[in-house]
Parts: sequence; structure tokens; C-alpha cells
Amino acid sequence: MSVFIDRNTKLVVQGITGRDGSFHTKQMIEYGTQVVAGVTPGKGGQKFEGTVPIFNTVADAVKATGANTSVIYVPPQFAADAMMEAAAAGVKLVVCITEGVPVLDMTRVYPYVKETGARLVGPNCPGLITPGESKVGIIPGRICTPGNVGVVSRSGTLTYEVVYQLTRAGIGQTTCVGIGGDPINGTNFIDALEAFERDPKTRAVAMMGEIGGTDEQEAADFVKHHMKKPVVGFIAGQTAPPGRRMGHAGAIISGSAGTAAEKIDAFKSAGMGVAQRPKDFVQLIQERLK
Amino acid sequence: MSVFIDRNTKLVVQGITGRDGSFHTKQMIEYGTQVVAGVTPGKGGQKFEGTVPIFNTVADAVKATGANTSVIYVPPQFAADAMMEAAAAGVKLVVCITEGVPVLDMTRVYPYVKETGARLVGPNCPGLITPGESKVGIIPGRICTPGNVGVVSRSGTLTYEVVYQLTRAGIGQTTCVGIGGDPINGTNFIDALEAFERDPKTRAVAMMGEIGGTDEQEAADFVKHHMKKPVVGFIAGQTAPPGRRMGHAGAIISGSAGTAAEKIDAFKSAGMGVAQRPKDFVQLIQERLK
Amino acid sequence: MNLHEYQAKDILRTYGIPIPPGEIATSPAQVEAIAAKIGAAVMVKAQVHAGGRGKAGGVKFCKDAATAREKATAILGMKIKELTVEKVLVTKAEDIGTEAYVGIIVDRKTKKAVFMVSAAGGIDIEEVAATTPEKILYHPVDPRYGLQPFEAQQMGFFLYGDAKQARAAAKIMLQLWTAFVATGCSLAEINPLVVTPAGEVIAVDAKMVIDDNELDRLPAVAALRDESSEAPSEVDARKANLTFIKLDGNVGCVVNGAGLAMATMDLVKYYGGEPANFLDIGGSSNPEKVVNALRIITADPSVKAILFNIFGGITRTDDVANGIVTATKANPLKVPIVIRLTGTNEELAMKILKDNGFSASSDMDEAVQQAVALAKGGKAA
Amino acid sequence: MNLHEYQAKDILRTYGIPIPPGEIATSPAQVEAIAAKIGAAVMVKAQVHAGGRGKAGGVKFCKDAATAREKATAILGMKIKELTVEKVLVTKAEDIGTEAYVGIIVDRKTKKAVFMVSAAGGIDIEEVAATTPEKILYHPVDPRYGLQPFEAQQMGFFLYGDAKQARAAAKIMLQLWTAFVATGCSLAEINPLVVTPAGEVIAVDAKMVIDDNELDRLPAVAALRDESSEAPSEVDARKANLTFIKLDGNVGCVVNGAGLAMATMDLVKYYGGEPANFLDIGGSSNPEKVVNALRIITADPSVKAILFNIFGGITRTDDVANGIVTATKANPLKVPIVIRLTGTNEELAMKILKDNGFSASSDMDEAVQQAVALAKGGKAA
Repeated sequence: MSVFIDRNTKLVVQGITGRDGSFHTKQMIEYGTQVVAGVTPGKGGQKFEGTVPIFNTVADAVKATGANTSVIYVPPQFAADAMMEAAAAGVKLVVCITEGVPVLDMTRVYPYVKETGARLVGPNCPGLITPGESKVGIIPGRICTPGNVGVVSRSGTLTYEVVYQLTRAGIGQTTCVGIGGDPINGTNFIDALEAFERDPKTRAVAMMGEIGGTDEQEAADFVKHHMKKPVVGFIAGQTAPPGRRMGHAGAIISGSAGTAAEKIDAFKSAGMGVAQRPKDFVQLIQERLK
Repeated sequence: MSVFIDRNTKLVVQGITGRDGSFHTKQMIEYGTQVVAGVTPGKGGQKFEGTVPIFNTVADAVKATGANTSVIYVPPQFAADAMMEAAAAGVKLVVCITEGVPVLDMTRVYPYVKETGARLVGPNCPGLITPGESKVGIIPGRICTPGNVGVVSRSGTLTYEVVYQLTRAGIGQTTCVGIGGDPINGTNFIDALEAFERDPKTRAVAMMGEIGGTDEQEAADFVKHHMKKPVVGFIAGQTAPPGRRMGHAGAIISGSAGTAAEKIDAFKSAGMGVAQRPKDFVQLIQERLK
Repeated sequence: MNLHEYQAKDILRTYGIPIPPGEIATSPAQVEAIAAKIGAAVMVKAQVHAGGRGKAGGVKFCKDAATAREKATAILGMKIKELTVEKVLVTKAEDIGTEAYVGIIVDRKTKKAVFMVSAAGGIDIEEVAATTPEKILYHPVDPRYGLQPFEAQQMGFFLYGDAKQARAAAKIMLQLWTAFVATGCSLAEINPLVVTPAGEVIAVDAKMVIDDNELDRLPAVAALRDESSEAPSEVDARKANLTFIKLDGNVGCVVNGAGLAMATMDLVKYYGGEPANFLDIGGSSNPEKVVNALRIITADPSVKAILFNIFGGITRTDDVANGIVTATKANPLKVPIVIRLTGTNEELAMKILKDNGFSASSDMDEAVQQAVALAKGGKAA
Repeated sequence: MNLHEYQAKDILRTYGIPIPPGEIATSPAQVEAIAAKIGAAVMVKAQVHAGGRGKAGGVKFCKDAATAREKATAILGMKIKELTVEKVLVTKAEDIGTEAYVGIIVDRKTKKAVFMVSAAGGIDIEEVAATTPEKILYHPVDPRYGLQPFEAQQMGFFLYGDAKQARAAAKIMLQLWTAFVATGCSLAEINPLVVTPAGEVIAVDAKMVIDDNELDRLPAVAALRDESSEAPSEVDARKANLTFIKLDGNVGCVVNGAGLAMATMDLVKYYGGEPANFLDIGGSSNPEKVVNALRIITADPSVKAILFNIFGGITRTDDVANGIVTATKANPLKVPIVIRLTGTNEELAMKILKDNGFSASSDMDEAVQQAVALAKGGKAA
């Protein structure tokens, strides 16, 4: 078992002929993902690498191939439209890799996608991987191995680091979910934790947070009240200078400055394990899987 | 029993100090409606006629008085905002009397109000009256009498005409609902028919339609498939020149030109009684109440 | 309110829609000068609020300026569906590859503005809808988000297989949407949307209908009204805030409320008469409206009897009574009048009328029958 | 991107918000001329991207033009939080009745833009939030509908009992909302919003922060960037599409991804070192970025060792390896370098590095410990 994606995931790639899109589509196909369609307006009728049919619109792609998931590799100024297009076309999972999407775009995209009933992961995220079954996004396949630990993270490369260390220690993963680091994103920690709690195969969860916002505190609260499975957390940015994007005003609304210390305290009071270094996950998870 | 309004209706009047608002508020109070508050921005703290407290905002009025229904008598350029304000403040029924609201405003107001869970009646409507209990809007109270016929109409004064004739013939009404004649309105025939079908006191329904659109045809379809109670219908505009507001393009979308003949045919094939003149309602209803 | 083709094009041009250059003219000399300035073949197009201008001979291709002058001489002053052509649009004649249709209208059923697009353009969309409905794509726009680029692109690809043309059409649709909302339209259409032999996508004809309720807040749009293209009595009525439509009968009707006004006309017909007009004095009345209504109706020589049918709600019947008294004092009536009123302030109204020598009934059927009889030259009952 | 007060005011003025007249000056003589033109008491206000300008002596009331020149002489060139004052805003000094706060920020939790308004203005809103949170009204704006007039009016009445002032404030909030969206803000605030003794509602100070992700599509806004008010190394990094923040340590870090970059800094500290910077080369890499990153880091004399920590995903490690080779060939390094890389195209990257005489590890902890030791002057393990 797994969360969000599995061997039945039928993927359409938006921006399949771009630099990043084409590179990672090859990687996904190589990994075994069912890439059933690509979308590049104006290239409808062509084939990617001679095998994957390309369509002008996501609606056409879904109609012709039954794609149920979309992954987006388009430039930031087109990403909001691409997310809405995918959701409107009826896919159930939209994964947006693109970095640099304006936050006001996301204030509109979020309710739009939600109203269609689709799940959005990202933007500015590495996507998901269910080792041995399907990879949607850019998480390197070879660092993962099937197992029973769920991984969820706001960071891209930090996720790889942790997954890499888990895999090297022989700890496999059910699904790794990169939710992305943007202020407004489609799937948050709680959504992923809820899914891992329900997934029969997942026995423990590794969760990587960052400074800023209060998502980690709310996730800790969720762990405390709604989860039976053990969760180990990490916060990046203990030594980082205060974030410069939002200033303090954001913290007033959230009622918190979003510091690493606050978040670690929240983890502790939720009874979670706390990793000080990425490599600490290995031991903390091992203890909880015994 | 009744539909939408009754003796428990607690009303806030938006635009209570305007020419129409003040005149009709007096009439509503006289009729026995519980007018608990008025709203005129800038006159908060004053009292209307020495008795009804005035507030600056609907939110203030609802908070202070528990108003559950609002009626709107503000100029057309402010009506969309007034409807949204009422719905946002938590009233469950919003009745907009104002005529001349731009239709593009209504395309936004309609989903907004719906999302709050409130019912909108109007705009450009005479409102509702449950004889002997409550009157919200401008339907003259003295032409109504309590009874067991539900009345629903797209027209204002035509409603009065029919109700007047029913009352003179000794046929009382449960509730009279003026849904308004605008292209986009909050409550349609089916909504009212559904409510009358559920209302234990209502035994028959009089329904007044007009040329244009396909609401009457859909209502006839609803009567045919979902109503046990008898319905008598009338269509105004058999001799009217084709409507000049929308041209033919609207009819393409609706798949119909919205002529009187089409609508009367729909009534007939739904097994409804068809009144040729307003006064015909009397006999047709009497036959069905036997 | 209908806009002329040239007005719609002027607006759409400001939103970036590619439209061939053109200018308006009221004389053959002007037409010739404009055509000479364009320096290519031109179209001379009658600017009247009527469909079927082409069939009526109001749209002509002219290979040069001299021909344009000649054709314009025939078009200016001609009548199309009873409307005199006062102005022509002189516009560059474009070579036409394909013709498509793009329109937006407000739809009652979905309660949204809806795009209609079809690759079968250049003819009336009603005809396409009737004969080949599968050639029309309907796309309702969510008013909360507005038209999204991907939606426009989907429609663009519905029209054109060529990606460049699909993208150009999508851009035009986004521009048309912005214009539609900003201009308070109930209908906006481009027909035909043309692909030239060179592959350019351009709007060759355009139509916009403005929601009358928008005009108060859009003074620049309201200023586009061309009163010369409307019947004078309807202009007069509109200025008095009355809804008036001239008909062919002889019973002049003054009613409050569109539904009751239509029902009254229907009843006139039912009892063997013919209504001379539709006239709705609307809600929130004042005596002035009634004065204006009487003035407009009595100006029509075919009116043989006047019927008031007023059911007071927001309209106060005493306002109406006062209006009748004021108007008839200033201009004594030359035809009989039948007054039916009931509802708000009815007692007061009846007293005012009685004090001024009018009788009034409260029964609609009676009043209509009486008015029909009087119009036929019979005596009042 | 932060805008200066004068830039924010220029923008808000175009949206109709009432703001006292003012002009920007870079010399005392200019200040005097502007003050003389205003012809009344003025405020001279330092334009730097730092809070607490008033406390630092960067904002002065001047009763006349001569005083303005004198105060400006002191302010121009002074340092506020390490930033040199290069410009001052000279603006009409307004009599102040009451001071309120009106701000909009994008809120992560509600995923909406949220208005914050408070009658306790003129001081930092953080202070109000900390001491009297009940004095702040929060109002999230539904992005699908935008700010509605009734919502603005509710906020207006929260600020002011007087209806005229409440309406004026509501109008300003609607204008601020339009400016916020059109300018791609993540924060916009008016503090204080002032009611003058005459009862006028005006914006006396304003702040806008632009979402950096908006700048590509808003070139007019992007052009407002004032590079003179930023650290040169950060300007340099931004131009190279790198996220760079200078810190106080001696281990120069080059990492891909903000999360891993922060975790790397944390690990440097964990192993007893001090990071010299935060530097994220971002996703979709190319060798050029690495060249620029090395240039910026080696320009800092306090850097004693360089640590690369690259985990390839969308970043290809061969791009990074090529960048290191190119950069060091052009400018040989003067400090030791520790390279850790793994992930996408790792084998190729390792080969490139090896072929060019670099060693690289794939273990993060090892690499960090090694870099810390080298920075302290110890030998590489």
C-alpha cells in the first residue's frame, strides 16, 4: 500500500517537451511510472520519445488516455493556469513542480482546485514517489526503496538527504511526499499524516519541516490527537537568519514567529521523536519500528 | 404552515430610511411582521419611527437582534453589495426588492449567496407574504387572506392581481412568493414548488410565468415528476412583441425561444391547469380544492 | 442598448483585438476620402440596429475610392427594416480564408456568461444552432474566477487545428471577455472571426449589446447611445424612465409592472381589442411618470381609448391619480380614458380621481372590456 | 522586494488614496527647494529599508524650508541599521487628529490575503498585536470575489464611529486592495492612517513589499528596485538567480534547495563551525550558476573553507561539477574546498571532478565536519 500514487497512477505530463519536463519524464518512465500522455499546446498529435502521445490540452489528454494524475513542469508565469487546467480536466491529483509561482496566483488556484475535488501537491515541490511502483516528480528513484516508513517534507533536497540515509540503513518507504516550501500550497503536513495514518502498510512517519509559518505546530497537534503511528520530526533553519520574504506581519496573524525552537517544542509536547541532524532519523525510526 | 417566512421571521430592513424602505417598513410593521432592525450606514444608533433600532451594518444588526431574514430597498448600484452583505452576516433568507440590478452583478451574487447557505429571493421582486403571519417586501397585505393555496410568480403586480381575485373569491393563501422577473434570480419556480409540495398546509399552487427563458418549462417538468399537489399556471405575454433585452442568442443556449405557446404546451403536458385570464385562476383552483 | 458595429469595433480595438482599420462617414464625399486614405479595396457597411444588412444591400465591397463613393450614395439614406441609414462604416476589405463565430451572452439557465464558439461563422449563429448544433461549443465562465487562459486555449483549439491560429483566437477571446465585463454587456460577438490567407486572425464584424442596468455606472458607454437610430416615442419614454414599445392597435395601455402590462395586453386581445403599445411605468412611481406616459400615448394618433391598469404595491396609486389629474389639466384628453386601480393608498387615489371628475373601477376585466368597447367607438358601459 | 515609502506612496496615489504632497531629494539644497515649494511645515524622512527610522533620528519635523535644509544635512548620509541614507522624502507635515493602522498581507494559514486594521495606529503593529491584540480586526478576503464594498465599510466602522470617516476609510481600503493585487504585493500597509483635525482621512506613511515572483510579469514594478539600498553581494547573487544571505561565520556554503541549505548551516553549527552565508543555487541548475556562486563566496575575505552540498534532483550534479571546474580554472581557489554531491547524474559528476583533480564525498556529515576543520585551519580528514 501507499498514499496518493501507486502502480495504478496514470500520469499526464504538462510541459513534457520542455528542458525539465522531458528530462524528468524519461526518468519517470525509466522508474516504471505509467506516463500515458504529455501536453504541449501546438504539439498535439506528436509523440514524446516515439511512445507517449502529446496533446494540445489536458482535457484532450484525459479524454484519450484516462490519465488520473498530472505533473507540471511549466514556467512559473504559466503554472497557475496549468494547475487549474489539470483540475478542470478531471484528474484527481495535480502535482506542481514549478518554483516561483506568485503567491497571489496561489490564493486563486487553491480554492479552484479544491472545488473540483482534486488534490494539489505543491507548487515548488519535488513531487511524490512510491518506491517500486510510481514516481511523479523529480525525487531521484535510486535513493528510495520499498518499505513501511512514510516520508513528508516541505523541502526538496532535504527530503532526498533523509530518504537516502534511511535507504542506506535498510529502512524502506511506503511513499515520500514533498509538499513544497511555498507559503500557499495544496497539500499540507496534516493531509499527508492523515493519509499515512490510514495506510495499512505505513508503520512510522518521518517529517521534515522548516522555520516559518505554523504548519509544523498544527501537524504536531494532529499527531498528538489523531495518530497512533509514531512520527519523527526535524526542523531545518535553527541557525538561519529570520526569513525575509514575509516580514513579521505574517507571524501576527499566525500568532507565532515560526521559529525552529517553537516547532521543536511542539514536536516534543506531541510525543514525537526529534531528529537533530538528518542522519538521526535512522536511529529514531529504527527504535520506533521495533 | 407556510413556506420561507412565518411568524418567527425576524426581519432586518436594508435601506430602512430611504423613500421606499421607510414606506414599506411601516406597512410591514402594520401587517404584523417582526421588523427587528434596520440598516442605514451612518445612522447606526438611531431608531426608525422611534421603535426599530438602526445599525450601520447588517452584521451589527444580526448580532444585536438575531434577525434571520433581510429585505433590501437600496438603489440598484448598491443592491449586489447589499445582498452579499446580508448573506455574509448570516441571515438565512435575503429578499431583494430592488429593480435594475446589472445582470453581471447577479452572476457574482448568485454563487456568493449560495455558498453562505442563505436563500435569495429576487432581485426585482415584490417579496413574500404569509397571510396573517408575516410580510416581507411590498405585496399589499389587504389583498391576501390565510388559506391553503401557494402562489408563486415572476411578476409583481400580476401576482397582486391573481391573489386579489383569489381572495375576493374566498380562496386563501399559505404563502405568496414573488421570485422576480430578472434573468438571474436567487429562487426559481422549482424551489418554490418544492417548498409548497413539502408544506402540509398547502393544497394547491397558482403559478404565474412570463415569456422568455425556460424556467416555466422546467417547472412543468418538475410538477409532472415530483408533485402530488395540483398546480394551475398562467403565462403573461401571449401578445407581447419579442423581448428586446437578450435577442435570440439566449434562446440558443436554452434550446428554446421561450414563447408563451411553448410554455402553455409544457403546462398542459404536465397535467397542469392553464388559466387564460388572471380571473380563470379562481375556478381552476376551486375545482382542484374540492 | 445596442451598439453600432463601428462603436463595438472601437471598444474591442482598445482591448487589443485585431480589427481592420475603418472610419465612420455620413456623406459619399467622406466615404471617398476615407477609402482613398485606406488606399485599398474597402467595405462600405450601413450602421443600423438591424440584422440582415447584407441581404438588404447595406454592405458593399468596393474596389476603389470612386466605387466606394458610388455605393455609399446608394446606401446612405436607404431603409433597412424601417430604419434609415444615416452612417456607414468604411473599412479595409480583408481577404478571407475561413470564417468562425465567437460570442458571449448571459445565460439565464446556468446563471453565467457563456461563450459560444463555432468554426461555422459568417452566418447567423441561430442558423448554425438550428441546422448543425454540434458545430457550436458552449463554455460557461465561472464568474468568480473569470475566463482562464487554458479555457480560451481549449476554445481556440476547437476552432483551429493550427496552434498559432488557436493561440491568436484564445488571446482574442480573453480580450473579448475583458471588454464584455468592463463594458457591461449582455451580448458581445465577433462574426466572422476571420483567418486571412496570410494566417492572421482578425475580427471582421462585431456586435455588442449593453445591459441597460449598467448604463448608470458606465457614463462613457451610455454616451454611445445613438438616438437617431431609435423611434422618437421610445427615446422619449426612456428619458422618462418608462418602458415603452409601440404596437399596431388602438387601445393605449398604461400599466405598472411588466407582467401585468403583458397580461393586460393579452386581455385586451382576449376581449377583441388590439393594444396600441406596451407601457410599463415601473415600480417606485411618481406623478411625473404618469404625466410623461400620457403625453407619449396621446401623441399616437391611432390611440382611440386609454386604459390605465394600476395595481399598487411599491407604486402608490395616489401618485398615479395625481399624475392623471395634472396631465389632463395641462392637456385635456381627446380620447376616452378608463382607469382601473387598486392596492397601495387606493382610498386616497379614488378620492383624488373623484374630486377631479374621473371615475375608476377596481376590476381589471371590466376595465379592459370597457376600453376595448370605447376604442371601437362604442359607448362606455 | 521592499519599496521605499516614497515609491509606495507614488503607487497608492495613482489608485486614488489621499496622500500629502511630497518629493524625493538627495541633497540639502533640493530639500530646501521642495520645502519652499510646499510652503508649509514639512517632514524630512530618510528613505531606507529599515524599521525604526524615527527612533534613529531619520524622520524630522521642520517648521520651514531653512530648518528642512538643516535637518536634511544631518539625515542624508547617516546610517540606520547599517544602511546609508541616500534619499529623503520631503512631504507636507499634516496635523494629526487620530492615527490608525490598515494593512494587507498574504496569510499562509487562511491561504488568503488578510486585512489587518486597528484604531491603534502610528506604532508598530507587532507591538499592538503583542500588547492589545483585541484592538486588531483581521479580515480575510475571498480571492474569488475580491474585497467587497460592504466588507470595507465594516472595517471602516471598526476604525471610526463617524460615518464620513468610516466611508472615507472604506474607500481607501478598496483602493489599497486594488493596488495590492495589481502591484503583486505580499504586504501593503498604511501606518498611520490619519484623521486630520479637519476630519479628512489621509495616508501619512505607507509600505509595500512586492512578491519577488511577480516581478517577471510586472516590469514597471521591477524597475523600482533600488540597488543602492542593498548589500552589493546580495545584488550580485540576485542577478545570478541565487538566493544569498551574508552571515558572520567562515564556512562558505553552496547548497541546492533552501531546506537542505538551512540543514547544512545547522550541521556546520552542530559540528562546531560557523556558516559564512546562506546560498541556495535553486532547482533547474546550470553551470553558470555555480560559477557565480563561487565568485560571490570567494569575494568574502572571512571565508576560510568552501563547502558544496548538492543533492541532485532537478539539479543535475554534472552541471554543478562542470561549474566548479570552469570557475576554478578561471579563478584558482585560495581556500580549501569540500565537495559533497549525490543524486541525478552522480556518476558523471564524480568522473568530471576526478578528471579535474577534485575529490568528492557522498556523505553530508563527513563533508561538513571536514569543512569545519579546514575553516579552523586544521587539515582535511
